[in-house]
Amino acid sequence: MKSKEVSLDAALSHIKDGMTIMIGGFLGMNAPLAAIDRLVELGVKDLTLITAVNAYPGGGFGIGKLIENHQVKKYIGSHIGTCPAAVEQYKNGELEVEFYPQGTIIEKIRAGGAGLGGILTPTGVGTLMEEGKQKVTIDGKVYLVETALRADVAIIRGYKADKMGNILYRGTPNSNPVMALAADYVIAEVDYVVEPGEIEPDRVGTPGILVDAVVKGYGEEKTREIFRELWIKNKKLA
Amino acid sequence: MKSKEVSLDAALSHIKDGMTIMIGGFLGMNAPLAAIDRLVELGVKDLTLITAVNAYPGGGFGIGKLIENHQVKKYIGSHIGTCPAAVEQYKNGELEVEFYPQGTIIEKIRAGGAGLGGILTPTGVGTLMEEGKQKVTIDGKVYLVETALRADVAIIRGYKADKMGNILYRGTPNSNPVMALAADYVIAEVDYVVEPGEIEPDRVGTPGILVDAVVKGYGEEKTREIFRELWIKNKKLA
Amino acid sequence: MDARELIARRAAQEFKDGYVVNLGFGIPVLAAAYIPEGVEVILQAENGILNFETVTRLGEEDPYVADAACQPTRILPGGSTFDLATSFAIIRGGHVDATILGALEVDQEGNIANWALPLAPGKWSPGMGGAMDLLVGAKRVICTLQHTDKKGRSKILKKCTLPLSATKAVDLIITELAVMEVTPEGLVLKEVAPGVSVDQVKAATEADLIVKGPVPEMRL
Amino acid sequence: MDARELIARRAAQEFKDGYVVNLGFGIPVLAAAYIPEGVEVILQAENGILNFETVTRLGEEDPYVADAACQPTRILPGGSTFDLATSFAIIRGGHVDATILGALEVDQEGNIANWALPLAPGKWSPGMGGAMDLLVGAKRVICTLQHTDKKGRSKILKKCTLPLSATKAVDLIITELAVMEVTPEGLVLKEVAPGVSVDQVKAATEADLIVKGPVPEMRL
Repeated sequence: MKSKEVSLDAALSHIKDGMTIMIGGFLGMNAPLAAIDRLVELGVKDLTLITAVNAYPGGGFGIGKLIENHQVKKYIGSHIGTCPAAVEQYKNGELEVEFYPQGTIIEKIRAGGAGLGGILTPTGVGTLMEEGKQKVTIDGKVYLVETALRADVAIIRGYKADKMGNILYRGTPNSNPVMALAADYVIAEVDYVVEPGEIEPDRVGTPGILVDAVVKGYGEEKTREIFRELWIKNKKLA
Repeated sequence: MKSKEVSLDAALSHIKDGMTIMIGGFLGMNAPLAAIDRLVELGVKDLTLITAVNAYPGGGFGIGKLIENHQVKKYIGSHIGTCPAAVEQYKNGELEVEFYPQGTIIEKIRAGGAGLGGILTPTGVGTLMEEGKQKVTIDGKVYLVETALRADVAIIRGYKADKMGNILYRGTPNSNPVMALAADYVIAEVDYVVEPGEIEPDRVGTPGILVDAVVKGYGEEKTREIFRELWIKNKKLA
Repeated sequence: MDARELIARRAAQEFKDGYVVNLGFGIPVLAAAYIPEGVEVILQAENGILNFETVTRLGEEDPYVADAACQPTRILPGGSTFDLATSFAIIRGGHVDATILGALEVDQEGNIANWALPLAPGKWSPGMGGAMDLLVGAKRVICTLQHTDKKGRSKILKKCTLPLSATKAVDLIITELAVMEVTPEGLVLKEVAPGVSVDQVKAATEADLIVKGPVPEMRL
Repeated sequence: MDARELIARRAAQEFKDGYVVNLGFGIPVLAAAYIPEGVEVILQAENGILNFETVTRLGEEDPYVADAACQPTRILPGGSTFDLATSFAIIRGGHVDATILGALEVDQEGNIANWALPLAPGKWSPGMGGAMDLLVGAKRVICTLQHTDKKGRSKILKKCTLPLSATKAVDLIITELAVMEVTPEGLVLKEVAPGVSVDQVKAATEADLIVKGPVPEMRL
């Protein structure tokens, strides 16, 4: 079988101006940092960006860079407050924002990947979230219809991948496994690429059939440095 | 923290006549065989039984024993054909059967455990599955509303558990991780009980907070013998 | 070659290299034995396993791993296991390239009935298992069945009579007599079995068959 | 003791042994420092982690593990990590015993506004994050906030004015002045802070407060 390992640029060439992309990670943790940094250099623009939450508090890290570089036209997620550039651009009309509760956004993405039309959630009933949405009543209880969400490209972050695209996650995998199902083209950034069979079948968090491209990210040592620096700068570690 | 390990009988004492129970496993594979066998001895009756599929082909194994012993009043799942007793009891009116496509039943259980009212699926549109169900149209496409399903008790099967109830699965975990979320009382049958910390956090398939009781099953050696015997008898191994 | 082998051999030609396929019980599983040389496919089974093979030799089995028929199964390098919700997310979500399924009846609109045999009034058996999700979710649905029932009645119909598993779901029908494709215009006869004439296929078929020019023979 | 510490200390008394709790940023996280002796709780964070603690010493961090604020985090024995869908299945599905959350406003019906500050017409910030699911899903919702805003206006209202996060969701409100319980009859004053009179609480509160007999002082 052909190896799915490709260069970062070859993988990112699938992302064109105006596309909808999902990026895994949670405030930068287990986010595909190398791919994001390269996307900033490549300058692809007018993106619709779907993430669970936004940048690391204060911005300047992970997906915050894409927004700061004005590459995002529309943001879909649960929060923008950690990214001052997102708040500013939303306020001045440059950035469109679509808010969903975090449990809703991840279910919308899951539905998109699982071939469901959507899900029925009690979250948001009686709030702004009702606007423009269908409702369904079951046994007297009202639920919002939250529809499926998909992307042209998803960039996820794993720890190891084999050449067939099987992903092993380490730590808090957050939105990555769910996004891997919900895009037409899936790029997995990992620290290690290994041969098929080197990841135990029980340890595969995302089956290789869902992944189109495997790319090497910054690697484990650099990742350790990046977070150490981030946390020291933000007075979380001393 | 108090250990969740209890005797099989102490755990099963939570199952009373007339209750709705979910049992993990797929045609007996990774099913809680010791708990099922003991339930047959205990004779608890008028159960509503929810499983993904039914007994190992031909019956006489796993949940087939509960049906053969006339302990099940109603069966909810995707298939009965592998269990001759189920087909016979359904035909003669003793057993009520509610069919759902397998992808639907597992989503109904997942919704029940995840606090969703249900999901919207394209599966079953234009078929008998539409009967008595609401429909929702999204972007011109019709979906069935499939509502959440929960149970009084779920019996799942893991490989290892720690005393806090964290479960590590081995092989094909099938419906077990989903059912662990969807019942008021969750019993986990495992081969090994270990101390908290002995299961790597990344390997936990069901977090301990979802599990109420950990019980030792037949153990690894006996499990190996049971399946060897089953497969030899059915001419799958020689 | 008996009818089942013929159908399985022809069905196997539909596999393309790299395909993720889910095979129903019976003839579809047989097809795996006839995968053309140079074509590698990845098997998916709905109980939650990818890239596996059945084992039959004592000692090769793992009492924690099985396929969707609960047969002893070996996971191949690059294989994986996952829970049932993930398995059907993969199936329903369009991540399976092709499924080969049996049927009780299939019709010229691509409707298919494959789970509900009448048991008593309003009661059906054996149940749909994972078939209805596969029919909705797999990118390509190939239906393998014998052309007629034991009484010689066509199972390839104008309109299915049994409860449907899915509507307009079938792409290709393979029987021991013919290969037929469901198209927007109707059911097109694509191939006939060796030694079988177009007229013989027509005679055995209740559905309206569209014949465009000469119909080639299956190459087996 | 400043207002924040007082609120956090009182909130910590709501923890019961074995509780699974999710703590919002700010005062709720502070409460973890004051968990009573003999009470063990399991922390859940919405990014997908159970049973953890924050670390602050260089070298103790793991660059693949963080809490919901992306702080360096250590998983404790018996802890686990899981994806976001599972995390919110746990939250929405009623598997979290209690959540402590901040609020911008809360009212006597238990309605709460905690994510939407006006940014521009029809635009709100910063976003709800996981709060709306916690409000719907946690078995017990405890709201901690300062009783009044910087201009001295009550945040404990008859009716919230900002966009709601959830309706009828709050069980208990803890401020630096009082503990109030949302009941079917209305908002009941349960405790007053040390040295604070019932009248002082009433004067600082826009909501209708139900007072039943003598109101005890918080024990901190």
